[in-house]
Amino acid sequence: MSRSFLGWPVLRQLRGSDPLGRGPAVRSKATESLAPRTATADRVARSVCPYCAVGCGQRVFVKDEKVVQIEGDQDSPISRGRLCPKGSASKNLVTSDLRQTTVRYRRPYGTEWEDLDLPTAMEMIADRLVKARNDTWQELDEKDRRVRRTLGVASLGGATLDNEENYLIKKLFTAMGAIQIENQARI
Amino acid sequence: MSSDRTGQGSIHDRPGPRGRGAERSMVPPAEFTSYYGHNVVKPSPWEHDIPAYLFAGGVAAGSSLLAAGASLTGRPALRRTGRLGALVAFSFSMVALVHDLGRPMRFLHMLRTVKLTSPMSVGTWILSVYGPFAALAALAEVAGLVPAGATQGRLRWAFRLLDRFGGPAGVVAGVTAPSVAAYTAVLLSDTATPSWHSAYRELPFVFCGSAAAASGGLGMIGAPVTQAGPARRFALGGALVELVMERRMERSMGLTAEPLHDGHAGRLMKAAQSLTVLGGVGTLLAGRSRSVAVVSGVALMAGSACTRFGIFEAGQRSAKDPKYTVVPQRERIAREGPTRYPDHPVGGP
Amino acid sequence: MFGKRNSLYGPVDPAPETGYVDAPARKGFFTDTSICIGCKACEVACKEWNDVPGEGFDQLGLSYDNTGSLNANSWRHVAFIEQPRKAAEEKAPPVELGMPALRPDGVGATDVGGAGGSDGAEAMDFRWLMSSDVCKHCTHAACLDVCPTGSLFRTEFGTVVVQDDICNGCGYCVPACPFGVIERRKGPQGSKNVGIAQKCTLCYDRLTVGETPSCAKACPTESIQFGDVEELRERAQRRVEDLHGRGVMDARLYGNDPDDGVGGTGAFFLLLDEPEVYGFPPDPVVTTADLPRMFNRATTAGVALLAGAVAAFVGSRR
Amino acid sequence: MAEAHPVGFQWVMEAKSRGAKVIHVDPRFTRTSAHADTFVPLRVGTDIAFLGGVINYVLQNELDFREYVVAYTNAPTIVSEQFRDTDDLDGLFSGFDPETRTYETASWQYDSQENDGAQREDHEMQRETASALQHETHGLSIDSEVRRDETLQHPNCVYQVLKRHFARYTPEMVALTCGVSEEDFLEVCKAWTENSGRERTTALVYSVGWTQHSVGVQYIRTGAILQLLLGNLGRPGGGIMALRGHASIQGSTDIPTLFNILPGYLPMPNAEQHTTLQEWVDAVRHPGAKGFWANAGAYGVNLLKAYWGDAATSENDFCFDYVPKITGDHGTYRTVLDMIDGKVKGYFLLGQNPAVGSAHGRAQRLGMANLDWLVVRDLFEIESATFWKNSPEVETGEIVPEECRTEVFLMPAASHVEKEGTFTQTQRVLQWREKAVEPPGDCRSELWFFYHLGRMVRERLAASTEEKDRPIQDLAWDYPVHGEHDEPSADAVLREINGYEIATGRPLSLFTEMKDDGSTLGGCWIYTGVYKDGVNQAARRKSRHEQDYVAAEWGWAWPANRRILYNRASADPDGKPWSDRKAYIWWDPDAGESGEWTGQDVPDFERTKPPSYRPPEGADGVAGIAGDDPFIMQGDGKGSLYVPQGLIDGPLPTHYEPVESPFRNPLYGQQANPTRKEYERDENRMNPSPPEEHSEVFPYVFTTSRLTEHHTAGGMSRYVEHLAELQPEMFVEVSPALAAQVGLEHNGWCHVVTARSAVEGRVHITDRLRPLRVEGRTVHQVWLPYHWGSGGIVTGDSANDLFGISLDPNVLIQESKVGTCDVRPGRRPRGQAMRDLVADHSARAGVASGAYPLVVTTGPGAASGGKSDGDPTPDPSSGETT
Repeated sequence: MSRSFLGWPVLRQLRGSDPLGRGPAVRSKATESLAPRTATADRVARSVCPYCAVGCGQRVFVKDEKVVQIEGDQDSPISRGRLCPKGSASKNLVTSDLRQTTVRYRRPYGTEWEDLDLPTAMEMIADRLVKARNDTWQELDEKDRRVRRTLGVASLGGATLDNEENYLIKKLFTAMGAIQIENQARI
Repeated sequence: MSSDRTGQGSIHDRPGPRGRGAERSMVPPAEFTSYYGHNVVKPSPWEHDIPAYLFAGGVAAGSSLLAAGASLTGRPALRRTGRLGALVAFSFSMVALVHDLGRPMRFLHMLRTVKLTSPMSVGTWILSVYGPFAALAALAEVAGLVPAGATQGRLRWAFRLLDRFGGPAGVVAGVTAPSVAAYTAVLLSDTATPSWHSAYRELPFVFCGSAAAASGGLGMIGAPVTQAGPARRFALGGALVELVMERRMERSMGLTAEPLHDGHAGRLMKAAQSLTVLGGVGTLLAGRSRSVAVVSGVALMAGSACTRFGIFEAGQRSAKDPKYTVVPQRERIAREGPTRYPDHPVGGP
Repeated sequence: MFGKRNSLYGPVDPAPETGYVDAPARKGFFTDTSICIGCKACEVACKEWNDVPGEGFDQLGLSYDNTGSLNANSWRHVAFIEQPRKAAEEKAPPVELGMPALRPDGVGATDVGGAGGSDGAEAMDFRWLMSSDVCKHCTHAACLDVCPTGSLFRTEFGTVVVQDDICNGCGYCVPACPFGVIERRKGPQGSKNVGIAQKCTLCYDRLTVGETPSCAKACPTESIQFGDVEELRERAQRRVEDLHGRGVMDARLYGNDPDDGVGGTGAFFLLLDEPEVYGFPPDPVVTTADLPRMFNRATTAGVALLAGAVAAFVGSRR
Repeated sequence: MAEAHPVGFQWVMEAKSRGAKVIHVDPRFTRTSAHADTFVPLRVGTDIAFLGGVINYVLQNELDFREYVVAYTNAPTIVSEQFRDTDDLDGLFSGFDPETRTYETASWQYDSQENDGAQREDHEMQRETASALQHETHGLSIDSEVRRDETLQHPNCVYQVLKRHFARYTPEMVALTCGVSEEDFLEVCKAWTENSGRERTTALVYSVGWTQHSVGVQYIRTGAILQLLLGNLGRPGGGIMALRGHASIQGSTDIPTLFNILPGYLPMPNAEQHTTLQEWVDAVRHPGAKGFWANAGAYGVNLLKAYWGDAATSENDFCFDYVPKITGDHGTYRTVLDMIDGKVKGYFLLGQNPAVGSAHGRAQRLGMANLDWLVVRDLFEIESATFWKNSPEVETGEIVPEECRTEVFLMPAASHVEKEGTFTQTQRVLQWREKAVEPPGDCRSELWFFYHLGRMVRERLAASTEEKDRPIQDLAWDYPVHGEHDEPSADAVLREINGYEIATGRPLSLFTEMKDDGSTLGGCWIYTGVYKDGVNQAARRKSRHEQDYVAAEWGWAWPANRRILYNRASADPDGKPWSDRKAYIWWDPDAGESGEWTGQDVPDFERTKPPSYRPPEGADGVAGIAGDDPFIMQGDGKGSLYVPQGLIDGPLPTHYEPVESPFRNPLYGQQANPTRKEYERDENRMNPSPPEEHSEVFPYVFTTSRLTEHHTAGGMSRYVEHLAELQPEMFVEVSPALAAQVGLEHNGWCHVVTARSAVEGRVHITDRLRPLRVEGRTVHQVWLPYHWGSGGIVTGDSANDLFGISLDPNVLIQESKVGTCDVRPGRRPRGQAMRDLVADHSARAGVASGAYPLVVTTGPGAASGGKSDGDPTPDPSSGETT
């Protein structure tokens, strides 16, 4: 009831076309200023659903550097703007409180996670990768064939990643001689 | 085409043996379909606040009537009982109503509009009129209790004002009181809750009778037998109306009367009946004994409370069981075909 | 005002009836359950857009329905009905399924089946019905009419919407709804609008800029169709005729008739079985249609009470 | 399809509304079945019998699209007289060696080519290296000139071979094997054939329900044979399409993170045959064969140039020597078993959750518990990151946190809206995603992680003088970075993938522009063109309302933005559309200088090669492709009804029972795929199947699949409340009859037991699962979703724990769509009692003491070679280490 007395819906009921107070007379201030997040967004990124391989178009609405809505892209000839429950849950996926946003570290024989800063974690991983490769390097196999590789490092994943990422993964691992590089395509 | 399959009775409301007993012989065989036995309509989210309010509102309304009458006929004790009783009951009502809100802090939003289509809005405005007058009358009553010396201080003008307006205010409260008692029936009936809606013809009478019985009972408790004659007659008449109309109501409700007999609600309704009969009989004898009057008054009040709680509970139960929504509608379709304007269906939603 | 009986009953165009001048065409949903694939995209898209919290992480055992009902935290609800048809009923193994559609001799007899030749390995006629339910946005909306605060209101699109900033949670709309749609939010803790009545808004905010409601936009098969109610009603009529032409004689419309007990619904349905199979009331009538009579009865009762009081005193003058 | 790809299913519903009849063949009644006009339930693992029956129906009734078949397939080609079919050999083809359980394939070849070509490879090695993944795309190594009988009457022509081979697959046999009624089966046959041919086409869509079998590749082959016979390939509305399950699983196969291939399906060189660049290139291009693989040299050189840049020169074979060599099976399952054996030190998991998503979850978790270190990159704290504290093995005491040495790094990943890049969807369309927001906290893209990891590794090895570090020192790893976190440019990587002229930097427009002299580079030849004209074609988003139904200006499809592969086949041999209704690509004699191929798509043919073109004598490669050879990647330009090379388990599909089956193979003495890949280890016990005894210990058949509401191993759905609430608990679907037999209560609990593990779930009794009559017996099928694990908002047992590891020999994919099991009421036991339960079942089934069921069940191998074939993979760790 913070508005001026003249805005009191009872008076609006008496004055206007809505004496029963079921429509125009009872609209609130918030209702009058209603605007959808899609209209108030700062920008829209055109994206693709991250779940299955149908490749449905998504539009990602951003306001104040936060994702405020993800919905189907009407223009897509693949999906015609539609999304399944998973695609529809994309905003929930990317904005979930359960997302891991810091590095977690479990030391050998540890029983709990520990915190670790990202640069340190990267250094540690690089050290371990180089060491594992050195320790397990094979120049020749048991039949004296030249193989120049390591069987000490393996990798699994890629089907949820970008082509560019898969490209770098395979490129780096191949250069390092790691061959047990696999993904969901064989699972 | 939609009506012809009900009779085939190929499918049941819910799994399991529950609900297919011989006790249903009084109603048509309830062969009907539902979605996993889920309710179709939702029960109100109201808790005991609301039946308590229904009871207290009735007590307040009846008490204001008795107070007004007592005031006009010079029965000070009865007037005092009525006015104070009305204020206490009304105050309790308001607390219950506010407490029951999902957002109690927004209670005043009730005064945002006048919704003639909303019994609750209409009721709010009725209470808004009734309440201040009832309160004024009660304050005047309290002021009258204050020792004369104390009424001469800086608030002297207030006491004088109360003295002047207490009487008229009590009369206004009395005149508006019947709507306080009656609107609550519409409040319940104007829902899709089967056992409430189908009771709409008789429920106002039941509630008004109940209000009279309870407030009369309060008068018998609070006023000496010499002044309580109108209270006894009021109570007796109320009890009679309540009992008779309740019986009639059940007959007109069809299947949806069933929850009034079963379970918790059924026990409450039985208790209400017994207490009201007991209180009524007692009332006949209460002119001679204050203690009989008090016992009878308590019985009548308890009976009224049980009626309110019983009807409330029966409605809640009827909403939770799809049978009471689906079967009456199916019966109506079988009888009259699906509802089509301008024909207006008889019976529930 | 009650003299205009159309305000409470019968066919009207709700937005102009409510006092909107130059209202746009009434908007609504036509949900064609015959093409619903039960994916629940509508449920999720609705929750994402309207910021409806997740709740109820329990297996309900109701086919693939773990939502259970329309409620404060589910403004769309996809029903799943597993239905062995009559031809197969006698042969179907009599095991308790907790399903909505059981045989007449439904219960007990779990010892049959599995043994000997009658092992259920026979052909049968079976269907799995799916249907996305939503607020009906009734022409005569009881929830709106009984709302004491004006929180529930009719929009210019003819839809019925709760104003979160107004609702005080009186809860009256909940029992008023003949479809059991609207509900007061109880939780989960910390979510917004707890204590306030909640239901589908037909994405009122999106409508204001000409966008499609979230559920209809997501629906992969166009089972949920959004548009002008007039046009949708014609489309629905054509669709049901088309299905009849294809021999789907079970197809029928629900809520499309402006002469029905709620004046027709803004969101209506094509069903493949009786309404109550899906959890709908078979013949809903808006409760406020009886309101004038209720007030009349109450007035009579009130007058009687007053008269009774007078009589009680009058009779005492002795 | 409605279950796992609902938005794709809109097109089925669209077709249905236009009058299409939808038939759904599936073991279980799903949301797809709910909208099918006809639902045909069949026994899990019998699809080849079913499809073979359809093929037999086509051939017996001569319902094939004869003109198409004669002109475009190898039906007329005459097969060697030495070939013996499964009919003659009780389920084996000629050339079977029971010792190695592989074939010597000279007898499978086309007539007069029995001993030709370099590709008579060692099948044992091919099986180890999943070489079919290369061969399917690399085509046949055959001479251009083959003997053909276009009347299809020659007794040894492919058509007649096919006819004889499938003659056994009668409707009666289909009914007996699959549990499908003859009427239902014939309805499918009629619908399929009536909707194929000149005027109509039928599409075949499959998913992992077909691939995840010990005969998975042959499932697809059977479908392909049928589609070829009916003229449904290369034509609009036709095709055989994999509906893939992850956003870029197609991309991760094209630009693979797979052990046996390099980008563009170039094989990872193996130490035996690919010791030089030339050997490697020749192995791909098959000198003398027709088709576009003839340019493999350019594709390979461009990749090597993209990898090693200036260091790669023609003098040093473009650093071919830097590429590590494979020597056998290095697939994910082999690797996991090696982890259990302590041979693997470090493991990266990149958006993948094998603790739940891979077959034999227990082996996965035991493997991870025996590493030095594990890096998990994911959005959430998935089970594969927490196996050390809350896995089922912690419960049973097999993993004790205080004794588990694995060091775990859980690295938060950026989501799809927090980075830019391309996904390749299921129809080969690349779509570029714009970045919407910065990733939160420590979340980073894989691009960031690997670029910087590579940078740091290179820093560490920069001063090394060791030869083995040269490939890292010489690596072309200089990508521009931007932003606060030095994010590498995905755009720059895509340009490298596309390829460019090194001197000018001009992006290549088509792979034909790739040179084998080192003047161009390109990371993935089939993706060349995605940056055509210097424009990111994958980022194109011209509205569907502004273009035709092919929508060629939305994204970019490899190769060359071609939306239907082999679309030359949409026109008849003379280049005219088969029908107006199905016109797609045709020869326009008036276009260009002397005619061009034109139509609604990019022609999958040389644009100016007329239909009348006939290759000159001795021509090979692209020049060898005749004007009426639509299958331009195949060595003979024809669609292969019969495959003389490339498949380990036979030139034709044959019904084999699943590895675990309660039934004896009704068609042949050979029970299951004799060439399948097995790992005979104690932790990988397989349930016995006939003719072994005790199969009744696991009397029911189970299968698994997805629910609409969840995504694979649940890492992207169980942690999302709006999805988790929709299917909150693990459940097991059973028929009312099975429920009565076992004593299960709806929504109560049951557990499912195999020789590997036991999992529990809520009982879901439903008529959607129907017992079938097979071989005169009733078979009860059980269905489980596989989305749950110990993490997330909703938790439950993981169905994949039930499976053992048994692989298709061609591509090494696991059989995880069918197994046998026991079903028991109530919750499963906990702790050690759970292992005891499994041990007890194993003991009763006779597989507890290292006994492994027979593999070869017919012929001379049945006695000797079958039992305890051993794990033939050479032990990699025993190799010489420097």
